[in-house]
Amino acid sequence: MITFELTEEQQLISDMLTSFARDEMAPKARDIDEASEIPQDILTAGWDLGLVSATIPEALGGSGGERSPITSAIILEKLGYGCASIATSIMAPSLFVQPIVDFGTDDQQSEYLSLFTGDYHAASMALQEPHFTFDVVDMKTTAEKNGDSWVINGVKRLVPLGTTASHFLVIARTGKDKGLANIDAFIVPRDAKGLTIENESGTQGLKPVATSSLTFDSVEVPAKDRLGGDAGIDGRRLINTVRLGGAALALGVARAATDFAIPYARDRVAFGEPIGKKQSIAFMLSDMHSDCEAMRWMLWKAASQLENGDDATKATTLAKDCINRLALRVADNALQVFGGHGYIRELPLEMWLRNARTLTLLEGPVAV
Amino acid sequence: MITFELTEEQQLISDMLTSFARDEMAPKARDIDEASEIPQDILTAGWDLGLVSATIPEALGGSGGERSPITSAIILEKLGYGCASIATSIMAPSLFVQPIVDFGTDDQQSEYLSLFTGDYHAASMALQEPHFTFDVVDMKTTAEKNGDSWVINGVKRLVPLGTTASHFLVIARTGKDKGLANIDAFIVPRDAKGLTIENESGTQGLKPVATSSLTFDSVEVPAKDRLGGDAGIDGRRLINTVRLGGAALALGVARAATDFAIPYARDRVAFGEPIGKKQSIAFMLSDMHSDCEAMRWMLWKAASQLENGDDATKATTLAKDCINRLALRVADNALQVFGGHGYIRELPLEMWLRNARTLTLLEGPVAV
Amino acid sequence: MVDFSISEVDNEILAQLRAEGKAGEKYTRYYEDHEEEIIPKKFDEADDFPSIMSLMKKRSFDDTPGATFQMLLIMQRAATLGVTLQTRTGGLGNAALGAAGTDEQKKKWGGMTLAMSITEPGAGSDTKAIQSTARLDGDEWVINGDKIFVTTGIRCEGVVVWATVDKAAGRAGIKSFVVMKGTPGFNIVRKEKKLGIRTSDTAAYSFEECRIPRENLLGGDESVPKPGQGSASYKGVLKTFNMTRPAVAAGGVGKAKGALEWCVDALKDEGVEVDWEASAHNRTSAQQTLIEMEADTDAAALTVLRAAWLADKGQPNNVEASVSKSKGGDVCRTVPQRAMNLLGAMSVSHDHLVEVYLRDGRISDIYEGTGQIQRLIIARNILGFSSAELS
Amino acid sequence: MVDFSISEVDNEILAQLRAEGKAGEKYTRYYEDHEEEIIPKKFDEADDFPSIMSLMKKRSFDDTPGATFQMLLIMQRAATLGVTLQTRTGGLGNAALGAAGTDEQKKKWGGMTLAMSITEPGAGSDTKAIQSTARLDGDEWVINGDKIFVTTGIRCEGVVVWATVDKAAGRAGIKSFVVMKGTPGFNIVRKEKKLGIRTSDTAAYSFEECRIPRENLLGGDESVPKPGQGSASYKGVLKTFNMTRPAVAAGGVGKAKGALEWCVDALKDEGVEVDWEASAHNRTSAQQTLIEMEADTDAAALTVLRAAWLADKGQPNNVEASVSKSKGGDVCRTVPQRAMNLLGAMSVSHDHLVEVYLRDGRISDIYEGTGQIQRLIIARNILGFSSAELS
Repeated sequence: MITFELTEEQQLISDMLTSFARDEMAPKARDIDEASEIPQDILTAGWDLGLVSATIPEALGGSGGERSPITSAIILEKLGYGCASIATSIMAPSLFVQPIVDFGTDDQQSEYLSLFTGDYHAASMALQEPHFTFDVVDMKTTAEKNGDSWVINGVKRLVPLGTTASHFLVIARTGKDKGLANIDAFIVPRDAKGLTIENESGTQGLKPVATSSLTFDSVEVPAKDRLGGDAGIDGRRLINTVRLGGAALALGVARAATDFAIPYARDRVAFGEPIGKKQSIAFMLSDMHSDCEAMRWMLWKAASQLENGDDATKATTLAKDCINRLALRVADNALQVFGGHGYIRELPLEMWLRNARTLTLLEGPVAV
Repeated sequence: MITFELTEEQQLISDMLTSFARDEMAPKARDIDEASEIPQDILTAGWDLGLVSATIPEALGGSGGERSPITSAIILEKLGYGCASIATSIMAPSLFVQPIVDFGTDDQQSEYLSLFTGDYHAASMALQEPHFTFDVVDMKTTAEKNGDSWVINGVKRLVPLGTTASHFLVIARTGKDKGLANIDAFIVPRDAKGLTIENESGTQGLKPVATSSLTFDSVEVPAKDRLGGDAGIDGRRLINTVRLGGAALALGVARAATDFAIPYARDRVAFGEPIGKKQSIAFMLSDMHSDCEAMRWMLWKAASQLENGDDATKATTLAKDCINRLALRVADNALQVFGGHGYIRELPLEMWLRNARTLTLLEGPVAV
Repeated sequence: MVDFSISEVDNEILAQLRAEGKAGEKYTRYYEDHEEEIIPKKFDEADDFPSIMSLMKKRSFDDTPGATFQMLLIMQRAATLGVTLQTRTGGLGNAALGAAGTDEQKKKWGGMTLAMSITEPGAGSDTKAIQSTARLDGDEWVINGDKIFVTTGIRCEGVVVWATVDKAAGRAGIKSFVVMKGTPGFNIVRKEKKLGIRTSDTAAYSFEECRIPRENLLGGDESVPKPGQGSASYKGVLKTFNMTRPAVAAGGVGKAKGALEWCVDALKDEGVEVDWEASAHNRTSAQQTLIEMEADTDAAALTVLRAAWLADKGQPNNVEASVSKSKGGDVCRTVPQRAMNLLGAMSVSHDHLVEVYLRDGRISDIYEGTGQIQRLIIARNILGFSSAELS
Repeated sequence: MVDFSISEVDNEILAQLRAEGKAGEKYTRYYEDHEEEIIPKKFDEADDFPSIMSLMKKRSFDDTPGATFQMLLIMQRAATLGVTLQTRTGGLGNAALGAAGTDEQKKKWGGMTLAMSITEPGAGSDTKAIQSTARLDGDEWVINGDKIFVTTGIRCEGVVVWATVDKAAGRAGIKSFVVMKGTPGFNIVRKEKKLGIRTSDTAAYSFEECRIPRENLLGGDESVPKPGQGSASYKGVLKTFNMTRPAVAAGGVGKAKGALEWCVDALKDEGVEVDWEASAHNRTSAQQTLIEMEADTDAAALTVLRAAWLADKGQPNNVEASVSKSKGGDVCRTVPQRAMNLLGAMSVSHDHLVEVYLRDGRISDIYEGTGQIQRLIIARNILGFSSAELS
């Protein structure tokens, strides 16, 4: 049945994170971006909300909450609203954790998940590759079976938290066939032999989130660390959770920009009256609001298919297409409302444009 | 050197046709569309301007004017401004005449061009084919050499003036290779053996211009009637003239819709003031005006490359892409300015939308 | 828990509605070309389909709620181009009667088809500029004025007319009156010829000293506010827009959906199909365009469902109704346009129905308030400006 | 006869400008990351390039006319991302001096770099809202007020400041004054940190009882209108916009061109290239997008050339200047965005310069009047409304 009803728990989380985003994250976002560094206290405060460990079984020290892509979408929108860079730093470990929750063998779960039930712990996923026409269905990084191990070769780029992650979930092709179904994931510690990790030069958006390039020169991974063991994983499901994660953050950025532009347009006087009384500005804001609504329902629709256990590939593609176009447009128009003031790095408008631009190109950097 | 300067002659033609479009064509356009029939007097008046015969050599009874795609672009924009359906009825013969002027052998010129130096005479081009994914580089209609003749097989659709044309220039593939360079054209009389001509059911736009389907069942064409004789034609150039012809008409339609919407927005009062004082309407009109400017220069740029004898394929593709998108948008927004009144078949707005929609999908129906 | 799946019984109902619409497509081109005719109340093919009402009884309490499901029905029906096989009683005026009429009035006119007549030559979206007047003369109201764009204005049995009883009062003075066909002074000026929606009869009226009983004031005498009482009644009328805007939006979204489906099917026949897993760089331009068209259409559909779902929950949906109408107004224009882009020149031929989507769909960004009006409403709400402050 | 071809000598000049710009790209990332530094007046690489001036002498009377050719130069330069290898004297204030200064003033300040200071915290595009004042006190003007967004405001030697001598007179009261760096009361408040154009130094100023000689009024005392004489001087200042708007538009178009070229080259390296003859249905989505980007960019470029060409012909170009600015403002945003769409996630990496196009380009839809202001100007002109009637 069609319903937009949140569960009571979702409503509670949503309210809590609305406050956290508004009171804790948003006021620091501008400085954090400028400094390209995230202070430990906000990281700790965010981590202590227990979002990453929420779905880790109680037996392993987690909260044992139900795995819900809808709940994740709500969480990530709110965090993205507060600050996409802080959100990424707190939640990028979900790129490692959620797939293990979803697909990990019992052994993999008990070996790795408890890392995330205490203090802040960084882990990440290595997915992006260096070429411009990269697409996840057509990866160059390969894993070949060699006796009891897998041997990984290839280069991964733009790995978030790559400088601090203890482990990476490395996405690679194990067969010759293209397509999401033929994707595999491997758990690789940062000190694996043959793995070279290099700091990267920086990115347009999500500036404070340091990224790394990972070069795999015949890195040997024991068979037990292939995610899902012999069964492997549902590649479509994995990629869809990653795609929707970034989309949820981008939506949050767009909504933040919209909510920031509205009072400005109401109060800022030019040509003798508030600029919001000019239809050109008013209609821009109206479309920004409508776009945010549309994006959220598209996100939820795809997430609800994941939630129902359906193949959400088509709905995810549609949601990503919608959000990639609209989130960027919204952020870009929000800047326009502020004119020259939006171009200066004092207000967060230009940061939101860079963050929206970056999030709408990445796969990830978080997972629903 | 870059210049937007018209020659004195072009300026004279432009002025003359501006008057003709405004005084003779535009006032009749709405009724003609509704009646799906073009009165003989306006056809005669238009034909007598001598536009089709302008470039036919004097020796053959024409005016012997220089062949100028720029001049044609100016003429067609003005005629499209007045009424695209009348314009098509007057100028569709250019689809037959101009290629013969451009590529015809002396014999072909003397045999066929004098048909067009007297009273109104219909001829046309058969280009479009029945499938949706049709593209001129990938035609199904073929012409195979058989002794001293060519044998044509295939189906052509949406042939303008197909009900009255005495001859058709039939576009067909003579080789296996795709691409514009491998296109050939054949002069076929309407009573050719094996050619079946059927009236079509009508079209969304250009309603008064009857179209026909032509079925070629091993139609034999003597070698002398292959356009350009043994040398054939420059297929790129031919198709570029046809593409720009339709684009010029579409631009005229867009400009007409814009010029009609401007005074309405200035005078029509709603909510206590002229609707043109609302930024949403004012900005729509502003963009319509800017789009018309942009379209004209793109059209002229491509036409000037044809004029200079250059390969204008890229410039034509760009001009067509620009005009296909913008002319439709302009016509659609002009209707929006009029709201419900634009939707009623009393004002010409809905007609312009249909004509713009149709012209931006056709190759042709005229040639620059 | 957030969900967008549809139950089996709902899918069954939607499938039948689609089949019915498709069955009506054999008559579509004829009525495109014969706009002067009014379609019969019933076509033979209607007997092949059980009434939707009987199917609706199978729905359970756990199904998609009522108003939300209504939107799906409208979208599904609009996605086909078929004429209505069996015309049901009722017009837009019936909705107004249901919302604002007294019990007695509902009983009296409920079974008739009532049109709704608001727009005037000088007042489109600007309803407070209404010039038509109603004055009380003894026990009769006397109506004067010109009206245009009256949907079902030809075949209706009566009409709900907006007129002002007190020009000085502005919106508060505007009342609705029920006028029966045949009342002296009620003239049908013409049937409009339109770009599309040609089986919908649109009329222009003029009222000249048209006298109707005092009881024909919708809502009864109570609906005339006492001095200083404000415009509760006018707001009541506006409130009905909260479902009509999503409903009209649903119609526009349906046309977009229909154009998209038509295009997908036609291209599939010629070997073009979206591979949902293909890399972006491995998609053709047509495949990518189909994805964008579907994303836009889906997004618009979801805003419609959202607005209706809020109504189902009894929550305010004024902004959401306008969001859905503005999004629906966008896709009803762009998606049929893009479908024709992908189908090329043959799509303009009357051999095919796809061109009708563009013409029919176009109205959805105009009536029930243009996209511009919707954006004004949204902007006023989010900016906290009154209609005087932002106009 | 209409023509858009470029002569050999012009192509040579453009090619050198491009080479120069490309040579400067080795420094670009450094100055992106070190916005606090002012680039040197000259880099070593500058010596590899003859002065453009010497090349310009080869141009003949038959070449593309001057202002039009200037637009090509700006576009070509903007299409690269390199820092300026050799800074030439002159700022926006020099243009104002050239347009409005007396001969004496031109001689005195012509060799210096003058910035232009118009915008105030409370007055962006709305120049008549200017609050800065100038009052005559004996033989001195005394300037007071705050100014922002002063381009080359750090490295300039002086500045042309707009201030009002008579608030009641509205626009007619606004005059330009030349103020030299170091004048007491002329304070540089800060250097702005910006999204892009980081080698362009943008300053905020405050003037506190800043005294300048009476002769520093641009145009001399004559420029102050007698009562009832109208605002000729203000119009004179506005008139200079007829070339600055196309010039700024050209900058935006250049960024779009540059982003497109970068994208085309990078994709070519990975095997993606437009086949200009391919059927629409045989093009990939990326190929089609490249075509649309180029069409949009070309169209915007042509509107810029049109506006400049009219100026070359001595014809009014007020509308055309705004058309070019609105089109340039569109493509400077959409084309770099779309280039990054085609290049995917790697395009955000600082390993590549392509992301700079988006940040640098973005300013072109803001300064010299936003796209919204341009549309207002166009609309007023085509509708025949005054700025009071349509605002």
